Amino acid sequence: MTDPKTLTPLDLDTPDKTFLDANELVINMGPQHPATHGVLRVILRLDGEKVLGLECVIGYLHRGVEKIAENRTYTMFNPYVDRMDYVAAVSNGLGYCEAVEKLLSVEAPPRAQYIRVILTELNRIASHQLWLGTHALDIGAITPLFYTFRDREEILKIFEKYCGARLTTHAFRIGGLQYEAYEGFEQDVKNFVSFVKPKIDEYEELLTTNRIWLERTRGVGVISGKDCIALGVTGPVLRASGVKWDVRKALPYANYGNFDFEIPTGQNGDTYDRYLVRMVEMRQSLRIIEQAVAGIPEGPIMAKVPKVMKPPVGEVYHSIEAPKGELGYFIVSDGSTQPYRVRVRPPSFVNLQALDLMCRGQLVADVIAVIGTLDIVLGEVDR
Amino acid sequence: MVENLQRMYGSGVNALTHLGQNYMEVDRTLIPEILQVLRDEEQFDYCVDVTAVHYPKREKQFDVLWILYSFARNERMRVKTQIADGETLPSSVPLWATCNWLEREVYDMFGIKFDGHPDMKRILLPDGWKGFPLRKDYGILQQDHEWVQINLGIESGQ
Amino acid sequence: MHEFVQYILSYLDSNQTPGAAGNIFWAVVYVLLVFAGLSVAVICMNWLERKILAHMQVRLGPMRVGPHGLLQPIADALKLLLKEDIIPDGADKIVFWVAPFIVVLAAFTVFVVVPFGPTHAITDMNIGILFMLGVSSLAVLGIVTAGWASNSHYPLIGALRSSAQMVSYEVAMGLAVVSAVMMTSLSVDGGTLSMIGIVEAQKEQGVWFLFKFFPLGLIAFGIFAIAMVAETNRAPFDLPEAESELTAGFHTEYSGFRWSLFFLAEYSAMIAVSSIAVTLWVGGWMRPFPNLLNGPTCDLAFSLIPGLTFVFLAGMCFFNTVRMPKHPLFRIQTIGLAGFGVVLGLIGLVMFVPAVRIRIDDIFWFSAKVAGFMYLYIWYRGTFPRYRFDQLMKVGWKVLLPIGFALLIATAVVGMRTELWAQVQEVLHR
Amino acid sequence: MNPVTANPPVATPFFFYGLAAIMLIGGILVITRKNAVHSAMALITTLLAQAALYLMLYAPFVAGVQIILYAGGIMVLFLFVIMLISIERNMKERQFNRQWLVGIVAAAGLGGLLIAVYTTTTKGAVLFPEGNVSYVESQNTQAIAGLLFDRMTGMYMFAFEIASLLLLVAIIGAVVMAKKRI
Repeated sequence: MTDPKTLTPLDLDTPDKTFLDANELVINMGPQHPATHGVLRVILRLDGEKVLGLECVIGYLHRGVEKIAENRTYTMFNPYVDRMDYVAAVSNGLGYCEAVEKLLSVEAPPRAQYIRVILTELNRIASHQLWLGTHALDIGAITPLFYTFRDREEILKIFEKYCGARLTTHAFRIGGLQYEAYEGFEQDVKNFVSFVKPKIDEYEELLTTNRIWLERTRGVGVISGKDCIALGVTGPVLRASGVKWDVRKALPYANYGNFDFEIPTGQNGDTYDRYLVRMVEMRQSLRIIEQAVAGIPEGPIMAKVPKVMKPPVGEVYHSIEAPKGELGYFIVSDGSTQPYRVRVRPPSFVNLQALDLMCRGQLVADVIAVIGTLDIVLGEVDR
Repeated sequence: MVENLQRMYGSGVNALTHLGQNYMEVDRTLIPEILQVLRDEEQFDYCVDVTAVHYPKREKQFDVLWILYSFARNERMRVKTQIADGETLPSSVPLWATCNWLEREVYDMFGIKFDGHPDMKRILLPDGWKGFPLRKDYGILQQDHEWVQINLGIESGQ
Repeated sequence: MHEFVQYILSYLDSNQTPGAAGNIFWAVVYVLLVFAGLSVAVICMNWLERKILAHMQVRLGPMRVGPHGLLQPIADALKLLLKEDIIPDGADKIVFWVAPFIVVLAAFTVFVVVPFGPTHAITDMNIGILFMLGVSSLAVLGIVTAGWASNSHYPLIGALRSSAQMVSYEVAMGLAVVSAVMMTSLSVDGGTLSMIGIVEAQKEQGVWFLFKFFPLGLIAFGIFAIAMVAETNRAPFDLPEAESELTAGFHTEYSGFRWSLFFLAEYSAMIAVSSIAVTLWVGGWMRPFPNLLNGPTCDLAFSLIPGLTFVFLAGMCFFNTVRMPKHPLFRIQTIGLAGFGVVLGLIGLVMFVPAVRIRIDDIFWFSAKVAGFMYLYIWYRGTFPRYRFDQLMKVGWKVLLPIGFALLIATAVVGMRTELWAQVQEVLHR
Repeated sequence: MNPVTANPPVATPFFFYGLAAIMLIGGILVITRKNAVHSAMALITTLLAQAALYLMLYAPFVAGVQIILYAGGIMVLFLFVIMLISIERNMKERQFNRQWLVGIVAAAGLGGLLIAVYTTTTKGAVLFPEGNVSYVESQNTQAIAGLLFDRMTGMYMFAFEIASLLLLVAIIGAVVMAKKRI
């Protein structure tokens, strides 16, 4: 395994020589490319079809979220975080709300915590479903995409019934929730759990033992646990490399300490293991949802928070386990109504850094598979 | 751990806790050694984030922070230092490979250079952009009009 | 004039293909018929593929243009014809212009020898199967030149992949074909490369070559079935046009009419290789069990199947007409679907007429078998992920090729077993 | 064996001269085009016309092999290689080398020699005398097989096998030379 520190940046500016002289070819993939999941641009240096190295060019979707935060109040900034990782908007909101709550030294009431957990875990499933569909599509299997989107629809329906939005939900408020769970919310969630369990089996039936799927994913984009830690890679990618670490277990937040679930890990750190880890994670999320729905307490849903929020001077770093990895918020307060500085630690951005290491020596087709398996959302990479 | 560090480095290290989160304020000159010790001896093997905060009214305008995590101790630690505008910091890429992009982003947003970084250039903004957006003196509507006009062929991006 | 009519009518009594009979008029008629039928088949395939794939993927597919999207292919064709035809600035104009025609020509020319029935082929060549393999291998020239002429990296890589892939799989394909051709040499007439001859050999030996020397025929068929998917660049071997990697492979820079030529060529090539498979292993135009169930009742029963199929399809149309939403907006669609059902029903009724029945029987069975293969193509596409290039090569060279060689030898040994045994006995006695 | 006349006449002078013209034009284009891909395309045209000529001689098997091997196989590899080298450099090079005069003289001499041999051996004034095809179309393939394999007439079997062995050696040699590390 290559030591990530010894990777030197590529000289991509010199004009490529002809094939017969050097066998090298610089190819530009993206920003408009069907398999880069948005506006990621990857410059590949190839030897035939073998990747010698690559460089990511990002920032096409940069909207200056951190700058915006400094010019909005704490409450006003809340909807903006949904626009970062837009396929897991609920997780973003949870992280932000909890970070500000920590700054304010308040805690959301238990009922709110439970509903938050249910929605966040539903969102994790939705995010993984979207990942599975697009990842399989990248590798050439077109059918799983439609299956996963069909089932993700049910989650989005629950979101829509709960807060009126499907994608950028703005579901949580600082201090708890604005909306009480609607009539039949628990039943809907229970129905969903029993609905989606056989569906996950269905995805696995299509892919897990499929010969071509195995050949395309086994031993592809291998990254060791050590490299993962050095590169700051978190989430399912880290776990697939054999490091049993999950923010939900390591530094529990939002009531996760009360639930019984397991952290799946892989051994080889290849694309197939990452696939398996995410599949198990979906099932574990269902387990958490089942427990949460069964134990959902009565009570208030909003803690006592001042209308005009002026957190005391200080700074706080709070992170949660988003579907992609560790999503952290570092917030500095100067005692005014607006945050002095909000730093988002985006899992996609940091994970994307591993692409170069994971792709060296692989083939062009594997680059696609590895981009897919990293599960990046460009909205979060570029912010 | 903190006593240990303080014994070694004296008054340059100041350990504090806020809202249950540990952080230490470190003198600029001690940064490379402290980070090295934290990684090698105190097992902070995972660099979560590198970022900066701008305080234009201070003499040393920038706070630069390293958020570290130790898998072995299950503990987070923030290391914080103050530097003036134009001052550089040693790059921590040799310590944590993840700092590569994170330091580039700090440079991109604040204009803080890191010595010894393998590829110190802008990451999110285009290469020719002027100004560092997350500095407090950079207005929210401000942009590099010249760049926009040359590269996008439009009068203004707004 | 009278002579000309006589010339035309004289063919009707013969039991040969127009090519063999040397009748140019009927040959031209057959050429036009085959190519028109092929175009219609490609259009139908377009609709069927979208519909079947859609239903496999829990969606409806085209529903807007015509009832159940029946007119969608026509709308597509119109769109493609009216689209702007872009030739990139840096492209090699002449080669860029010629490339799609090479592909289409190669894909269409092979149908000259495809036997839809004992007399329903344009001509019967002595080297029929060789001709088919040879001409279909010319298609790769068009693909390579298209990729090169586009003067762009993605098409170039697509073309390189394509040529390497097609050249490699042709080898395995050829070996499988040879083993089937060997089986024909056990007939009384001796071996033959002629497409009609191969089907007739199966008839004479009383077995589809699929089941001959079980499982040798089955293995040969398996090799061919894999190689033919690779030859036509279809999923899971669709690397030359892998959209997630190379956007659209060798035809990335093509648009409008020229792109539609590639599309046409791809589908007719699929039909062509399916025809080879049907001819070589599945008994060509013959109905199931022509030797076992051959009483007059059975003949009658089997010859009614084409008509019944169409009547069944018409029934499905009427069933769906009844199920159509009773809303004024759907009136035209309902009428259209009913009309389509009536047309299908009429075709079915015409097929019951004895004179038609006898002539259409073989064409029906051939088409039905080919349609089965086309369904497999769609099924593969819905099920499998895409192979990686090195894995594809590994399958071609390290799996199919050795099996093909072993198969060839095994078939030869089994086919010659009596002679071999006699030789052995002779040696032992000596 | 059926007499050849049973076959409908395909080998008309019209077709022959047409195909010959295509071949000649193709051949000239091959050597005059500066773009190697254009040359290759012209060469393919020539080869296909040649295959058609074989068909006219009632030798379908040879025609099929011509298409499958030369047009479909070898030319694809040619194109494959041409695409990988830079075309721009070739465009700048001088197309004809210095010995064109010698070349023309040699070609004219060789052509004259051929015609002379042809006219003298056929003992007539005609350049293209009528001839008979030894095998009918339907038996041509079998006849070739017979020449190669038959116990009585199979005189070319050894040569055939040697040729295939030679090709194998050539392939292995090419692989060894081209590949740095196997």
